[in-house]
Amino acid sequence: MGHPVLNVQSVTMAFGGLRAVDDVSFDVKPGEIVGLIGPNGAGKTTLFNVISGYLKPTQGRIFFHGDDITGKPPYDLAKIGIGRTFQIVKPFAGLSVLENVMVAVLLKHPSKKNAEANAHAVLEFTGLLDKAHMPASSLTLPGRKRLEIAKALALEPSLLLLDEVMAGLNPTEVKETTGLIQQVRDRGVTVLLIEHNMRVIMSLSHRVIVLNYGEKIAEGSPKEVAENPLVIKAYLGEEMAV
Amino acid sequence: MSLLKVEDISVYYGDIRALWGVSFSVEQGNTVALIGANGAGKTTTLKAICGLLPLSDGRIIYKNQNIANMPVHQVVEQGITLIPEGRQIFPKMTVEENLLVGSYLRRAKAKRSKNLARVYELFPRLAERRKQVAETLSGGEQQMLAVGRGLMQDPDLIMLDEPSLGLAPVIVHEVFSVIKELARTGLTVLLVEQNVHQTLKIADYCYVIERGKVVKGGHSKDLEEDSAVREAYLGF
Amino acid sequence: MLQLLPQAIVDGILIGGIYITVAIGFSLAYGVMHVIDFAVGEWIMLGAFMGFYLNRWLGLEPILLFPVIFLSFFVVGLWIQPLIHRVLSGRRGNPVLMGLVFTFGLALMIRGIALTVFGFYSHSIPSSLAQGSLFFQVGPIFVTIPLIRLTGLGYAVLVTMGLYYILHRTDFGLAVRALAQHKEAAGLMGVNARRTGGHVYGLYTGISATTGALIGCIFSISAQMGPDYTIFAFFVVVLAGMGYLPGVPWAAFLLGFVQSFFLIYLSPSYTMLAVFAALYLILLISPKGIFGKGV
Amino acid sequence: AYGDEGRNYFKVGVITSLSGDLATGGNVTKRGYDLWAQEVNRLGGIEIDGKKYPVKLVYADAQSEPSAGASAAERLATQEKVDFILGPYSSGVTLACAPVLEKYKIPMITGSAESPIIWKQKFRYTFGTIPPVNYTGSTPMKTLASLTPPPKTAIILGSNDAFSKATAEAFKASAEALGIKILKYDIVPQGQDLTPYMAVAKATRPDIIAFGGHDEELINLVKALRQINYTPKALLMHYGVTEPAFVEALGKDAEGVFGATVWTSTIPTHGEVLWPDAKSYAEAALKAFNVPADYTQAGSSAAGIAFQVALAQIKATPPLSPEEREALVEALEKINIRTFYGTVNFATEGQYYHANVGLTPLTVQIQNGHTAIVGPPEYAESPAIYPMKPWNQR
Amino acid sequence: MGRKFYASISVVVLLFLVVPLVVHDTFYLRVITEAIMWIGLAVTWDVLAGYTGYLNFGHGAFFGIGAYTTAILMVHKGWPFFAASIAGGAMAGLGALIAGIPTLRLRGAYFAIATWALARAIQQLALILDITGGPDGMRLPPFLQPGFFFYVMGGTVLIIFIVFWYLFEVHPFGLKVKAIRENEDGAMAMGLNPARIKIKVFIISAVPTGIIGGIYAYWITYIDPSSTLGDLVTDQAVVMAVFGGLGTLIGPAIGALIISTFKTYFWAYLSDYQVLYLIILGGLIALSVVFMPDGLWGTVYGKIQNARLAGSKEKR
Ligand SMILES: Nc1ncnc2c1ncn2[C@@H]1O[C@H](COP(=O)(O)OP(=O)(O)OP(=O)(O)O)[C@@H](O)[C@H]1O
Ligand SMILES: Nc1ncnc2c1ncn2[C@@H]1O[C@H](COP(=O)(O)OP(=O)(O)OP(=O)(O)O)[C@@H](O)[C@H]1O
Ligand SMILES: [Mg+2]
Ligand SMILES: [Mg+2]
Repeated sequence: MGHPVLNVQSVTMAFGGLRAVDDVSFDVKPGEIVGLIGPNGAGKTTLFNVISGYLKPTQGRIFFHGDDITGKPPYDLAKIGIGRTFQIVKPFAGLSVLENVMVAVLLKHPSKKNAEANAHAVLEFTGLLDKAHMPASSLTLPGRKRLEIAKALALEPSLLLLDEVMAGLNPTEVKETTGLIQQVRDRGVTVLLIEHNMRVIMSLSHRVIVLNYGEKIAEGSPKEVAENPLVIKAYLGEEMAV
Repeated sequence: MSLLKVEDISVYYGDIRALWGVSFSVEQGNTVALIGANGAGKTTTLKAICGLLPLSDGRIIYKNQNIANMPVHQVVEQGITLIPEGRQIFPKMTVEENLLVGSYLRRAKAKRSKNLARVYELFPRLAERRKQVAETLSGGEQQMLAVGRGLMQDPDLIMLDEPSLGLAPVIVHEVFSVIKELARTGLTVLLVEQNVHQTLKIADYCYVIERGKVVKGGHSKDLEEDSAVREAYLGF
Repeated sequence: MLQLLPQAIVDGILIGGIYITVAIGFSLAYGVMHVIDFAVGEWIMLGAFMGFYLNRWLGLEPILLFPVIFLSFFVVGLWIQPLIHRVLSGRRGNPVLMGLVFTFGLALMIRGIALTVFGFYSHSIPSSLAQGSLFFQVGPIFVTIPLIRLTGLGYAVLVTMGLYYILHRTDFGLAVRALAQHKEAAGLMGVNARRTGGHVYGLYTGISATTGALIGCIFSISAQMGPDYTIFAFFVVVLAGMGYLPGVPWAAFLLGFVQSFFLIYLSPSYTMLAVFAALYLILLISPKGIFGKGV
Repeated sequence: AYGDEGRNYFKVGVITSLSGDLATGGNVTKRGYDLWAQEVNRLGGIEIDGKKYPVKLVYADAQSEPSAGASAAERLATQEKVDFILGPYSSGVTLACAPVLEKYKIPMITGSAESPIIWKQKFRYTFGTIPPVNYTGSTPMKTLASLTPPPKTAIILGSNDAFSKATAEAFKASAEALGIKILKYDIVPQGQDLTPYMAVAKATRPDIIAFGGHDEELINLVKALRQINYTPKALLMHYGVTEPAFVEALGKDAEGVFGATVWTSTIPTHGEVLWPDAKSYAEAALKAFNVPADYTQAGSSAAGIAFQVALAQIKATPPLSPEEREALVEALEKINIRTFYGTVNFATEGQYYHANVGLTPLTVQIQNGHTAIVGPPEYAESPAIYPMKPWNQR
Repeated sequence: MGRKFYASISVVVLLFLVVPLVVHDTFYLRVITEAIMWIGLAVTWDVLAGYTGYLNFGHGAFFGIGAYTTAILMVHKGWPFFAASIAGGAMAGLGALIAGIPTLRLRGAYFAIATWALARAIQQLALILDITGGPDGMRLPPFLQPGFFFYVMGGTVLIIFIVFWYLFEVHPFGLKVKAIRENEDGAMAMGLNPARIKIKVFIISAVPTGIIGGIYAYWITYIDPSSTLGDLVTDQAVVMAVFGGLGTLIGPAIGALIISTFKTYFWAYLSDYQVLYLIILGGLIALSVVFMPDGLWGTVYGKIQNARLAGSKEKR
């Protein structure tokens, strides 16, 4: 079709005087996994909030499969195929894990019976099936992160925005989740991923975008980015440089 | 002699059992790490030590005294400090006020200005931002603030729950060097981390928790070599 | 009509002065403990009756009784708070609602007991301050300032400044603010949530009770007066932003102005309607109070 | 025939608001009904054809709520099967009870509901010993107009409840009729702080300030005027000033306030049944409850007397059959007796249908801590103190 | 669960149909009707509070709007009762729509107090307007058939209950509503429009309340601002729902039944101890919140569940 899945054009998001995202532009092509990195407070989550409709950008436009989606509310974006997770997880605490996922499944499968079957499948895929009937509030933080992924996947999105879903996982668990994301991509889902774990970023992403103080300071293959002196200075630190 | 000895503690969340008789000990002056899969019970263990969660069973011996089920404000008065998961700073207070709350303890009040100077020396970034409202700090700065606030309590034992969570690599590095620095000044450190590689590098001793039980313990170097540990926690 | 303006403004401020003390303790308690206390009016009522009886027995000027009233109700607050603490720290349910319902029950009980003990009739606390006023006139412009209301305003200023001092200049205040912002972290800092909460609640009941005695000098009092003041306390605190103390005086004055302007310039029939409509509209424009700083 | 056969006493239902917003007044009516029952029973009961039948009161609380009032009426009518009913305190509750009693054809006399709207409904089984405010409200204005120098201007206010609003309307109508200029007339929300209003109104220097409201509102208004230091020539309120709480709460500041009432303990009445005059009633009441009696309590006791007399006239013995209750209504309509409370005589047509129009409305004034009748002239105990003494010269 | 549900519904319907045949006493019939009315009010309050977490402290306004609409249409326009009471429900629904769009943006205590202010404003309006009779209130043509009102009130509440049950416990709609209660932002990411769903629930809660108000007006024959638009209706509904247990349909119903019965009997037979009532009711409420934070039903149900769990564990 030629349209990128996501096209961000000169997006600026200002809070009062603070430009949390400052004139950022980039594309995400179908089937890509794109990493988004940058120091704490660089504006990554804010950018996600803009793309997924939680914030209305101060300036700039956003296109999804070629359609202008700037300023559309999150629930409409979810319907057309943008799924996201939250860095500060937002489970439906009083509902069971299964019910949490069912809420998402209902979007595409409005009948209750279908929804339940589908939700089971999603839980199995994400490895949460044994916790299906536990209340979401009893999950630990990483468990909740996994639930975030499950819910976002249950929407059957074409674009998945993942905000630090690996934070708090130990290396082995990180490996599992990395595999999971690869499988998701193999199902044809495009992924935009925020992560501080460079191992993950290096191994998963086709392309990496780096933000610093709201501005895009670098973009390129993982290797290029990791060698970029600006990125090393702002983000990786000398010790981490490859 | 051990500064802290955790003996066979059990904790329930309502009807769900989270700890099944956890035991380990921390020697004076050591840096001890707890590692384990998510949901293993590390946070629960730290909270139980602090008195944030009630024990259903077991003893916690600190400085030869059983502090099990002591209310939290008394536990910290004994010199135990927890830097909680997720930082938990006071969002509407300034950096300095956050630090001052740290010295609310009777044991720390007298040393308030001395400790404050020490924290600012350790974290010059905080000194720069002493009048800034805490919620506007970046994640890394908030983590420094949380550690600084803990130090203001003038602790003998400092427990850190995933201090590197969600931080940029450059900051993660900084956090670990701070922990090393703390240990060097003679503080006893109990560290919970998922960043197992770096943790094993700075810890003297390490315990592995699985499903609410300590399944292994040993010198960090030995564990790093242990093939089961490597597979389960280091991703090799 | 313009010559009435100074009077309207002065009246707005004076009415507001009363609302400040009606609401400020309540706002503090909400900010720290997150309890919407339905009994706020009942504390005011009890304080009013304590003032009434003490004045009758001792013949002292009511203002002089404030320390005794404050201390007595501080102790009462210390006493009640553990129950509220228990309700609010319940694991399940909706704590806001639970606190609200608990204090609602408490309010009914207090009112029932008060009706039994004090009876149904209205009373008034005599005060020499309620006998006079300052009067200024320049040409057609005139202003009357009742002394007792001026005293009320003065008391409000005193309480506001006192609370500010306590919260921002003392360690106790530091602990209170920490507790308000993050309960668990405050505990880790060595703040005893129960005891500190008790002191806060005591401050609140103490301030409310003394306000009751003041109100008894200005208006009539009865065992059934509580809910009227509960309403205004809610009002002010919501306008101010719940738990946001610096907003309380301004919200109180705003409320005072709406009343005095409607009474003086527009139709008095619509005063209450205007007050409620104002609250409603302001919440719509700024959902967290006029300063947007409520919690 | 009907109800517990062989009952040799009268079962009297009492509906009143013992709780809720109107509990204060509700308890006053209860005292009035109780005192009547005590007195009747002390004398052996109601005498019918030479035989005495005691009365037994059965209470039902309307909780100041119309729905509870209707339930109460239903219970008294169907479960308790009372012979007749002594009615509620407020007009709202009365309006909800009355239809139920119409259905069961049980006569009710209320001793205190004084809002005009009840009588406009023309309930056949509902009577009231106290005249509506629009009947009594004009007298004090007439009294004031007759004083020298005659007041020329007035500010009239009413609180926005049924009774107070009707009072203010009555004040307004009579002031207009008497040519007193009304500077301001407003109906204000209940409980409104009127100090700002008065601080401004004082600039127009009204001769009369007249206010319809309930007791705490009246006290508040006097305190407000005291605080802004404005003394009108006459301060007029309605029944509220006759309540002991008014004088007790205000002390010297209550002096000189005018009010209206239909009964005081000093009114020269002559009773044919039970108490011979107001004074003896007041003494009995004080002895029984240790609270001075007011017009509401007196009116409530008088309601009992009205029943008592009507029953004696139709010679009906308990339990009352439906026919007897019908006869009772007819007898009540014709009744015209003198009591300690004044003459009881229910209107049978017009806007006062079944309200007592036998009384003479009185103008009263607080003088030396007591309620003194100052008008109309034939009842006056002492001259009106006029204009009112300034607050700070007391 | 399906069969059990239909069975229990049938039992309730049967019971309901025979009540007037057994209870001849019109007072009891009235008491039962009133209890049913409170069940309706507590349950309609709870669908918003329990299922969306929004504490509506102006619930009584919907009741009052329904009552006044019914009264005005019947008295001034000569409408028949059924049409008028349904119009009352519609007006309440309209009120919910207008009030809900802005207020449902508010959270927690702010919403509670904003709705309460709104209800007060409506009460003030009724006190000032001419068409409502101001403080004098309105009288409706008396139709004093306790049996009729029992069936109308009972039927209405039963329908409400069944519809609510279906909507909130069976249909996926209930799950969506709960998701919004738990986390609005999270729900948006799941494709749910919180504003729209909350408005729907608000209207669903308001319409039946308005109809109940209309029935009340015709039944009691007299309404005025303090009895139908005061805080009492809301206060009682809240207390009943909380006492019974929030977030369920059965809890509030049980709470309403117990408190309403207690109240009636207390008043009917112990009215000499009137002030005691406040003390007892207040104490009951306060203690129940302290010792049964999940409400009566929540606590009992929780105990049963625990016992069952323990039982099944032992078997294993
Ligand atoms: N709603 C808001 N109002 C004001 N400032 C905000 C708001 N949201 C974010 N910010 C500020 O914008 C900046 C960017 O924040 P953002 O959360 O996007 O960072 P991030 O790159 O996701 O950082 P991290 O890696 O720590 O999650 C920060 O300085 C933050 O304080
Ligand atoms: N509030 C809670 N209610 C119920 N169960 C809980 C609660 N918090 C934790 N648990 C359970 O207790 C167990 C231990 O949790 P804990 O938070 O101690 O794990 P952890 O080792 O710190 O894991 P992580 O690496 O995810 O932080 C988990 O199975 C979790 O599901
Ligand atoms: Mg982020
Ligand atoms: Mg943890």
